[in-house]
Amino acid sequence: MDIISLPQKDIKEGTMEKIKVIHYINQFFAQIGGEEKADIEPMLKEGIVGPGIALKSGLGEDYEIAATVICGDTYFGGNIEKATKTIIEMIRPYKPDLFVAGPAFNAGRYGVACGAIAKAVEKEFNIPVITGMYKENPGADMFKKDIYIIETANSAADMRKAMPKICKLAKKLVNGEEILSPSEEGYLERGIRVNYFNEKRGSDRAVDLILKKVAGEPYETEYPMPVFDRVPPNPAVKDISKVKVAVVTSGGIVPQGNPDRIESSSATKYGIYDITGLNSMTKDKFMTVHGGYDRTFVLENPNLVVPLDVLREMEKEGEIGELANYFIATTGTGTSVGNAKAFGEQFSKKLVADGVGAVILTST
Amino acid sequence: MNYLKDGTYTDVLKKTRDLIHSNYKLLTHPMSGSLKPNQTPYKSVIVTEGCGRIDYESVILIENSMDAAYKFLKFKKTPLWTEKILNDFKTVDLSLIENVIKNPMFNAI
Amino acid sequence: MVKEIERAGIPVVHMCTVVPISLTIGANRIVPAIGIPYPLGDPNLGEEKSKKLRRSLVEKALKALQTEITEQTVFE
Amino acid sequence: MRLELGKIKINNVQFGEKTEVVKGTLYVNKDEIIKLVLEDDRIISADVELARPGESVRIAPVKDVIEPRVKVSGGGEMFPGSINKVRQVGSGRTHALVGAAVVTCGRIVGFQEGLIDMSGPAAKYTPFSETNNICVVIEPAKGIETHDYEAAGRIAGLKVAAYIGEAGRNTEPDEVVVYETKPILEQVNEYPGLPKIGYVHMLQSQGLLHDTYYYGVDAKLMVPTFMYPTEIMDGAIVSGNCVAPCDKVTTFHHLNNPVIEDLYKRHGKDLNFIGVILTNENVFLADKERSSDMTAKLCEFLGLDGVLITEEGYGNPDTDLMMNCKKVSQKGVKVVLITDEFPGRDGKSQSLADAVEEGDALVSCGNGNVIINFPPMEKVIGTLDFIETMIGGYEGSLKPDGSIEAELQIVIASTIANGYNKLAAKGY
Repeated sequence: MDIISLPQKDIKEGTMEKIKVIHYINQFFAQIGGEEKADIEPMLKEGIVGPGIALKSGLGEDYEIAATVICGDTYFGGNIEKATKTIIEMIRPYKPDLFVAGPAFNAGRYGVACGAIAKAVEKEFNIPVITGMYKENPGADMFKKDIYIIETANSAADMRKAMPKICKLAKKLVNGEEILSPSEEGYLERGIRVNYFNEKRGSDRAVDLILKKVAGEPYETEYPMPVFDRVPPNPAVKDISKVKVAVVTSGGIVPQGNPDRIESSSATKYGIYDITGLNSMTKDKFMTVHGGYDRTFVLENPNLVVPLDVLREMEKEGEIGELANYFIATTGTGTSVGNAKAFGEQFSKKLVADGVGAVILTST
Repeated sequence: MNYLKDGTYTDVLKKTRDLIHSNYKLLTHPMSGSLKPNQTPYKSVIVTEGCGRIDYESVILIENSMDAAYKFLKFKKTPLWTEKILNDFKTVDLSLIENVIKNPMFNAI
Repeated sequence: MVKEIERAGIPVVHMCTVVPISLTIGANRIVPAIGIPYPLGDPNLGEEKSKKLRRSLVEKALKALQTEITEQTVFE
Repeated sequence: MRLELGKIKINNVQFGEKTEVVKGTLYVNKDEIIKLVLEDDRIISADVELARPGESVRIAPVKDVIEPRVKVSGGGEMFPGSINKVRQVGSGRTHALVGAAVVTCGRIVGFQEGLIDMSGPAAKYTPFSETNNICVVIEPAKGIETHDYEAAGRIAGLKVAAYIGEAGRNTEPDEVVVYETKPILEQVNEYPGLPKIGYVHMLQSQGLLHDTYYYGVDAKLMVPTFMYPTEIMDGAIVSGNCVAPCDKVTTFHHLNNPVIEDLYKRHGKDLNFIGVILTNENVFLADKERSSDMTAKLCEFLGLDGVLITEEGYGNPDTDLMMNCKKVSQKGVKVVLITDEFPGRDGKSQSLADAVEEGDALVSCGNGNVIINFPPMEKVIGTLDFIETMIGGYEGSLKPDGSIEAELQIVIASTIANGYNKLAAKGY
């Protein structure tokens, strides 16, 4: 199927001098459908669709929304590389000057898609890209370092407020104007440390800070340490002999040949690997790509990281209800496991959908 | 005494990490000295055998140090220094580690 | 990663060697593993004993999953 | 302990027959300075050059910077244990030639040190573009060992600063500031309603070119101790560190420690400044444990409500900084950290090599990895031969026209981690 719909007329015609914008939205905002339509493949429509109206009015007369790309969230999430490539080729003939994705608000997969496609477009065409989402959207943490993400509220009801902020920053990016701090422009902090001259010297500010801290008043650090947030523990499993158990590992265990090309440290992706019918992690089928330790022992016996041999026994003995027919693997040293928030969210959805009731996470 | 003749700064850290993973404990900081990992080609680290278990603090220190080293090397590789400068780096590395060995406490631990 | 699994509502046990890191990253149920080059087992003991050790660790992990806790807990 | 610091404002420096201060101009006798420096046979030649604010001058490579001071009364001499007898200082009266600075330059080793621009866009990053600088350019004797030469250079700078400081002995100061900290029980009772604040001053102490001296004691050999804040103003602490230019705490910065100054400014108004705890930054991990334990113990013992902690350097010292932060916090004492940042060229990586949850109040002294451009200067004091091997420099840093492209960390004291400057970094 040819999913690349080329423009029907010379795209230059009628759009002379205007700044060309491509807008990316999902199936929901394109009013195609909700979850049941989330698997639609990328398509391109000329001109404005859905929230593009607000985008158009915010950007003003000098801008023209040349086309809108629509893609289902599930399709994008499951086919990131393919979907990205397709969309890049779809918009290439338009020679866009600006790419706007979303905003995605609190929709997780939509947020990830907006971030991923915006980042890819920036890399491919070297043009300004922008999106918007709620700060707890997993796409925010994943992409805020790479692109500008305007912070929105957690529902689409915020569209009226969010779009003008997106337009304002987008115009500054197009015009090459100086981008001010996150609080001034409304984007999520990208974690880029930029120098400036404060009115007071550092020691003076430190005295202010200690006096506030000692007095029990609110105070703000100038450099936040890596976040150490907490999630309360879930209730215990009532009876593990009736529950489906899955294994997740950060120990980098993958099938021989590493089909998903998982990186050897601080991986940016994960793999889901089938173990149907296997009674043990044999060294001819599995290996580790982890670069963070001496791998000799684990290469010899991958059960040392994914304890399939004993879990299968326990499944047969009825000690556990059932073992999931796959395990999930990524690579991380101890500390960076904490950063793998975004894909943790993704695969947790799958675990829930597959009825997994308990997880054993192994790390080296 | 383990001398990585053709090794790099990160090779020393990796070797140190592997030792720590087999129950060695760090005695000196892996990033001793203010020289950044992409400046000096010389690095000495002292570890000791046998607390019979993994030393957590050593693991965390070495991981942080490796992260930091890769960060610097990503942006700029260690230059190929002249013999004279290499000697200076050697002198400083030796001085850092000598001060530890000379410490009367060192042999007691 | 461990927090995201927990957040999704699935009880999770973290089997890891460096407990302080596990505490730092916010795991709630923690079972200490044997060593970094061989977390679940000890090849130096020979295959049979190593596997036995692995089984006892996994049993400990399952027990942790079936234990009610209110804060981060290390199951030694 | 009570110190009157007489500030003699210097707004110009000239060569003269006699080393003296006349109406805000400091005259220095070049020959006498050279003679003084050459007393040490480890130094084979020396020269003196002057650099004033606004001039088209670049100074490199810089070893140390020292403010000329003289002890007028109260016992002891400047820099006790380094160039004068070990004797308690910090009381009585001291005169400082504010606006003047002795800058020692010349190569020590092949990679260290940094530069000072007296004008142009890079001048704003270093406090020494605003001082009238007496630059002492030294050359080592052949075959001399690095340790010896470092010591010779350090001593030479201190001697010259003390010699020039003498010119202020009988000069009427423009301003006299009185600093006083009393013995602990009296001090606590003096302002019972105010929070008791202390300062944990971490001294660089890792080894050659990474050393600091307290009354002549190598800081890596000491255990944490208490210091009256005024002691430092008489040169009780001397820098022997010349490895990372940007966060180097020069002897000038010890004499003019900004944390001590700013705590005194609010002393008796918003807070009760109890004193300074000196500790070190050793490479030996057992030393780190011991020093941080003792630092926390002293904070507790002194009954402090809060402390400011400063460090010198990156990497290894970050571990000491975090250990101090954690252990002092665990004693129930509130902590604020002051440090600079190295988040990589793109500014996106972790700024520090270590982190603890307790480090929730930190003041930033700027990002040392930022690349800046230095236009050519008409005059160079010292040499630009080592620019590309200096920290912050790299292959191709020095352009044929004498301009330089390098990381900010090449500039002396540009991101000094004690809060002396206004430079800071924030998240974008």
